[in-house]
Amino acid sequence: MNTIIEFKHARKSYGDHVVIPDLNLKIEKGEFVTLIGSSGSGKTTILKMINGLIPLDAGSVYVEGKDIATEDLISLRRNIGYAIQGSGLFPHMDVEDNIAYVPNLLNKKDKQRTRKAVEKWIQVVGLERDLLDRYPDELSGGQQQRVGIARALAASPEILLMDEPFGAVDDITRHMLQDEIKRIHEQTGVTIVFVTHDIREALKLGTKVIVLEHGEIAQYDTPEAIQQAPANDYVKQLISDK
Amino acid sequence: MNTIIEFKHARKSYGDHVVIPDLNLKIEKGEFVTLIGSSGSGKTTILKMINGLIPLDAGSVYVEGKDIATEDLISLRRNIGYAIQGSGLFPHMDVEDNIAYVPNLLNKKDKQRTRKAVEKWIQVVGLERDLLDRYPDELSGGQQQRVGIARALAASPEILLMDEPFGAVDDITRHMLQDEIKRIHEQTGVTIVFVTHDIREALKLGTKVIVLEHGEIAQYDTPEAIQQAPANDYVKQLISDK
Amino acid sequence: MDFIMDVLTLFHDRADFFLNLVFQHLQISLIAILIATILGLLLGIWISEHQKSSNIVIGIVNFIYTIPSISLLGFLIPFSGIGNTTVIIALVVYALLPMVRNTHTGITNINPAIIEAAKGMGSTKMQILWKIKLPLALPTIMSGFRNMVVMTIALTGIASFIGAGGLGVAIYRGITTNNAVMTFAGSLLIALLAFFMDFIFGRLEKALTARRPNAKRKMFVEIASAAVVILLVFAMLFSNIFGKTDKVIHLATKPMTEQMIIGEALKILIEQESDLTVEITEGVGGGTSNIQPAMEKGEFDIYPEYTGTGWNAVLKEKSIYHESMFKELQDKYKEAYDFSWVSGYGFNNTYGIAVAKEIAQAYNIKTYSDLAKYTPQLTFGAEYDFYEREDGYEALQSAYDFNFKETVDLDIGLKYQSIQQGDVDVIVVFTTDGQLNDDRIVVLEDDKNFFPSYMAYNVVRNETLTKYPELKEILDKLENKISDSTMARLNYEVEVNKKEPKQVAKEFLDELGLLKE
Amino acid sequence: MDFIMDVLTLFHDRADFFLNLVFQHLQISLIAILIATILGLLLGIWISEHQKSSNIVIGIVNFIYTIPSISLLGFLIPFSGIGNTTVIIALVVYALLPMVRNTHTGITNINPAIIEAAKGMGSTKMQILWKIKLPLALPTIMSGFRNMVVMTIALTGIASFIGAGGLGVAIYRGITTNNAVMTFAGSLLIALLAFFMDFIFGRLEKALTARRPNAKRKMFVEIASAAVVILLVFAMLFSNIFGKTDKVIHLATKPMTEQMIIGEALKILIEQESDLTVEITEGVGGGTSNIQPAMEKGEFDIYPEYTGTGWNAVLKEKSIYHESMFKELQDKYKEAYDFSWVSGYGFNNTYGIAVAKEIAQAYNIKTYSDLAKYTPQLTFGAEYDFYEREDGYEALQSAYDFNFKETVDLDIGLKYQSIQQGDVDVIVVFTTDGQLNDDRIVVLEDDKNFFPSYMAYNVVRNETLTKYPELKEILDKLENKISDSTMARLNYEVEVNKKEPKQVAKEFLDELGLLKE
Ligand SMILES: Nc1ncnc2c1ncn2[C@@H]1O[C@H](COP(=O)(O)OP(=O)(O)OP(=O)(O)O)[C@@H](O)[C@H]1O
Ligand SMILES: Nc1ncnc2c1ncn2[C@@H]1O[C@H](COP(=O)(O)OP(=O)(O)OP(=O)(O)O)[C@@H](O)[C@H]1O
Ligand SMILES: [Mg+2]
Ligand SMILES: [Mg+2]
Repeated sequence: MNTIIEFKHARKSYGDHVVIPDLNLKIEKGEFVTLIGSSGSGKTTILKMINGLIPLDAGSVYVEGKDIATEDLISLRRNIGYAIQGSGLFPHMDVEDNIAYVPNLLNKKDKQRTRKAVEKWIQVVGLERDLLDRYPDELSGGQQQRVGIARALAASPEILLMDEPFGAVDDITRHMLQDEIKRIHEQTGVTIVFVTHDIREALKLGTKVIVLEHGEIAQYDTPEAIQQAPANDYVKQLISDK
Repeated sequence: MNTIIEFKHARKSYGDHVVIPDLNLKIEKGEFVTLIGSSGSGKTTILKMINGLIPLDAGSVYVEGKDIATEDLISLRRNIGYAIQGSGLFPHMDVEDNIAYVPNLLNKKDKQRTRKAVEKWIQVVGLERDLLDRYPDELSGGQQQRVGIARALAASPEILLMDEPFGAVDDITRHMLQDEIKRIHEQTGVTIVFVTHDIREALKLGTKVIVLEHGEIAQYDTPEAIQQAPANDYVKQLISDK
Repeated sequence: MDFIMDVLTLFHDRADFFLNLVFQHLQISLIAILIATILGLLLGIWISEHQKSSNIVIGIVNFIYTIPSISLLGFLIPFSGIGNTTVIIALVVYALLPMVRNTHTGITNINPAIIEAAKGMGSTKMQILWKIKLPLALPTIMSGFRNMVVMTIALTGIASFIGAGGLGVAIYRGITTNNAVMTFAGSLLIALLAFFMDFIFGRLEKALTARRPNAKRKMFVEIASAAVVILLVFAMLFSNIFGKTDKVIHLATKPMTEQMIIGEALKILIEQESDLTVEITEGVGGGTSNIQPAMEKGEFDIYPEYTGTGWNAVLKEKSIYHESMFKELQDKYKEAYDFSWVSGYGFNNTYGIAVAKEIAQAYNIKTYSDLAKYTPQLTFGAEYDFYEREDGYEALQSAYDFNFKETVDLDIGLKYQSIQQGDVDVIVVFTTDGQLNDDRIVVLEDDKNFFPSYMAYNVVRNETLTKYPELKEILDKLENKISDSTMARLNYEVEVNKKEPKQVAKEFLDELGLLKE
Repeated sequence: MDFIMDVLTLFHDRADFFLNLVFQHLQISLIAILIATILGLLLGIWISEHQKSSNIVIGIVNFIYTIPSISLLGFLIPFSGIGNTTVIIALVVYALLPMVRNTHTGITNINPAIIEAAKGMGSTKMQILWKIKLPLALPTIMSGFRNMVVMTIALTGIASFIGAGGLGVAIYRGITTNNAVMTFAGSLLIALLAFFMDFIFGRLEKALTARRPNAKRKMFVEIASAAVVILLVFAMLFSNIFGKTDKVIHLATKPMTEQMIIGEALKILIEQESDLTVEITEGVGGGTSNIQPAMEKGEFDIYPEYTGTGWNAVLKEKSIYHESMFKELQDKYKEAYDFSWVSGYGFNNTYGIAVAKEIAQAYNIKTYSDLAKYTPQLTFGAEYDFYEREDGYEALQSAYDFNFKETVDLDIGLKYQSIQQGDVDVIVVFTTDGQLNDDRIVVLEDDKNFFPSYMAYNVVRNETLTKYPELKEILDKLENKISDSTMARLNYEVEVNKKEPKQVAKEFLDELGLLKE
């Protein structure tokens, strides 16, 4: 397998506050990497570094071998689906337009195809079709989050960044979504970086798991390896909770 | 014990879409009621009915025996802490001002006391004091959520409405927060209505658990009773997941 | 309440006049609004993307805004001449302030998280602008836009300063002639226009930003948009921008009934007899003093003028003009401006003395000298003004040895009524007053030529006469065809019978056998 | 570039004049801005809470905005008189449009989820307004506010129409006297003021909305706020609003150097000799035609006037005034207006004839009649205008039998230079021209009283004279104290030596021994 995402000595700080001191990381094409770590440890920051939303203070990030600092970010991002923490929906667009946002960026004309795709994705995330003409503020929290996921999936990307995508849904829906995303990963071979704060979810979904501690990688390994040989106390405590 | 919150034939719909068909519910003073149900089942709606943010289409809600439709909503709400789903922070105020919002409404002068209270609450939710002068958009998702909890607690209310308050924090922090909230409940005797989509959390924290299904109460009982005698398949499926 | 009635009556009586002004006003302001909107949006967007330039651009826009309109117009005229273009430029630059700043504020105050989300999806700058920023900034932009619309419609009143028409004509005319009703009527229409446009745009905004627009709302958007587009196209079509063909004669008239009639008659005649098109700038505010400079610049080719006015007001001669000096007048005009006085109409619009017919017949009075004999038995009436003028009553009295039994101050509006009721016997009139078209009144002959002469001619640029040699011949068709009493009769048709100047002109040409079907 | 230099020179030379105007301008506009801000905010907030009324209120505000300023001022004057109050009211109502709409838009477009959160916490309506809505609407409100500031500062130019001062005085004076430099200078200062105020408010906005303001920023907020407050207090203090004590004499002067000097002298004298306070409205645009109505209304108590002007321009007499008619003038003024002409200064500001001293001495010429004998050997110079006037060159020539060797057109600016260089021998002057204060030139005596008489007096309301009997005595102290040549000398001090009118007035009073220490 070849490396699709690579961090080399990446560093990010806000003022005096160093969020990511020195990150080195390789993600292989087709992996399903789950990223777990305590609140504020820098998970969202790492995701946003991949699609260039947060510029580095030092070091570089390579996507498909190219340094994103010198790449055309727009075409890069069109190949990266991004499910934002919370939901990040556009408040002035209805659900349909939100989901169709990326397809519309690429190809405006084929309305029929877009409409079909939208209907497919809304079903994948377990929502009724009659939500399509609602606006974000007319949805419940969990519904908003699922629309956000549908929006990310609708881009049919090669890399999928998902930031706590199932945080606001109930357990039953969550299991359904976990199965869906696993199926999508297996069928399409998309590379997924998936932030979660649920260790069971991380272990269940990930082909690899990253445990983050204060912006540094505590452990990066397969779920099995992590469960068998936790690298330090923090990881131990995490998996004990399972 | 006496009833502190009571719904009588409460009904809410948006257009044709009936969210809460006919809700009858009594909550006793000092209870810790957890409310669980699938995404979109009406949990947030029920919470907002209690503090009058969503007016009823029919029926009534009584808080401390008084019909809130005829009560002074402002003083009612000042006695009800409300941790909003997501976080609902004020974007133009820093963390300190957000937490001090309710204390400041009541008593502006005693700045010192307010400051002290703020420092107490921020510690309770496990955040560093140096976040106090950050603005919401400078926090991670989980940090925002915890500030929202601190804001609700800072009101020192008699009723506490919490809408998926721990949805965005990692498991370790979540355990810490669960213990904190349990402790507060025991020490102060505050009545808590706590929405969650995590059945383990619901069963662990609640003195009573409400299972909501499409806006109707599937079961309302103690955790033990629910585990021993689930009312229907949905409840069964829920607790099987535990 | 009387005042309101007066205003309503005025609207009713001068419906066409006001409609025309409203139309011009709309035309000018809509074009300015269109341009200002585009320009303002572009500038506002540009400075939102280039924050550093925002202070400079807003500074410049502020600066321009503070230029007094009179100075700005004066500054623009050398470049863009008198008329619509100049006014529109001025309106546009004033309109930039609210557009630019509100666009800038609207765009820069969007929640950055939303923009970040759009960026994260791979939107280009343009896509972010169109799909995210502009829709979210819409309320703030519309707020600036709607202020701008009201301001521009109000400010379009200045158009009349430089002969571009619009409702400012009514206001300005009202102010100069001390006619409060007219001023109020003009102001009221501007206010109504502003109110109406704001209402339309308000509804449009609501319909545009509505969630799940129902069929009715959708239809409204369509209708309203269509209406605006039609108005604009209309405005464009009628505007000079596209109308500037080569073979156009620009004709100006002063704000006087008879000038308007003559203007219409000339237009009909010229367009009928040649392939020239005549564009009338009707009732130019300030009359000669504003038409003359525009004639000099070649913006007008022809206008009807009175010899006495040319002599005193244009050539600034101090002496009193009599027709014996016509050659001198011609020569001085040729030398100073290269204009000609051609094809005199035959009437003289000056002061005159009129008496009740009964009296004229009873004493057989035909001339002022005849009148002199009977003055001790007669009452004389004139406006206050006439007694005050140096060349007014006293001079007249001594010239003809008048010695009236009594003299009375009469309001201009009541003069004719008084003589008809027999309150006075003799009144001072203007020789082409519409109300002289009355059997019961006789105008006497000024046999000593006491009053200066104001014969009506066409003043034409020689350049135009050379370029279109056919013109002179056409103008000559009306030479000496209008006597004082004919002119009075035509004025009467318009002022009292409330016919349209155009209609009156047509009927008159028909009467003369000059109208071809 | 020359033009820019001229403007700079003008600023330098008239620094005090412009500074005073800038100050008045700021005073008027700041008060209007303050009131408009409060009123606009209140209205905007009110209609945001009462959505139903918003269309009506905005409609009314639109309507008011469309009233032409000239009509609005005319409408207000009967209620609030001439001066600051009226101007401020007019400015305020025009300023409402941007304030009200932007406040409304800003408040109604806040994310409803945030407001819901605030409600859920138990905030009162007021608390939501102050803690949530206004801070979040601030950018949009500030955008309207800053537009309003620029607009108001620009519009304050109209203040000069009704004698309230401000930089409009310079613009208006420039336009009427065809002095482009002056007009430009006035416009430029308005633009700079607008620019400056917008800058200040921009910085203030930035500082106010800054997160974690550092010490420097905090200081800026404090300094800027302080500056604005000080300016306002200053403006208030100097404004008439509080300055209307009972014992104030309102003195007006026309825009002429000598009037300004006399005005200052009167102020010094009256305030020194009595416990009255004199408030000067300096250089009222339009002169007599605007001062007279204000005198009639009692807004001014006294102003320096010329007999001939009173006779022709105020009483509208047609005949030529000579001093023999003074009694008649007095009587007519008393009857028509109840004003008195008191304490003539002794100088006559009319046309005069001046010759080079050498020539006067060589031929012993003292009077116009003396001059007549030598005219065939002399060259005569005057402005173009003088040859054109009916009572100008030709009349003069025949009255005195002049027969000059040559007559020359001279620009007014070059007249004195020409005679000094010997290009001409005789020139026409105004008898109090500052430049007559020159040894090399002699003004001759108009021994046949050809030119009308324009003796300078004080015109005073009799009411004022009765109320303050001490006044007459004080005015008499200057009676006949200023000859033509003295006036010319004082004018010279101001116009050529660039002294301040006030300084010149003081020195002159001292010279007369009238100044107490
Ligand atoms: N303004 C609205 N218009 C129409 N439907 C609405 C509106 N607001 C909420 N709803 C619907 O009401 C239902 C209940 O919403 P509510 O927010 O109470 O759900 P919830 O139980 O809190 O869900 P979640 O766990 O996802 O937060 C949802 O199906 C939602 O789509
Ligand atoms: N604009 C900012 N200024 C200062 N600190 C910031 C800013 N944005 C983020 N941070 C800090 O950076 C750290 C990492 O944030 P990040 O959002 O990556 O955390 P996270 O791991 O995604 O946490 P969560 O699970 O709570 O979402 C946090 O401590 C946060 O407070
Ligand atoms: Mg995060
Ligand atoms: Mg919810």
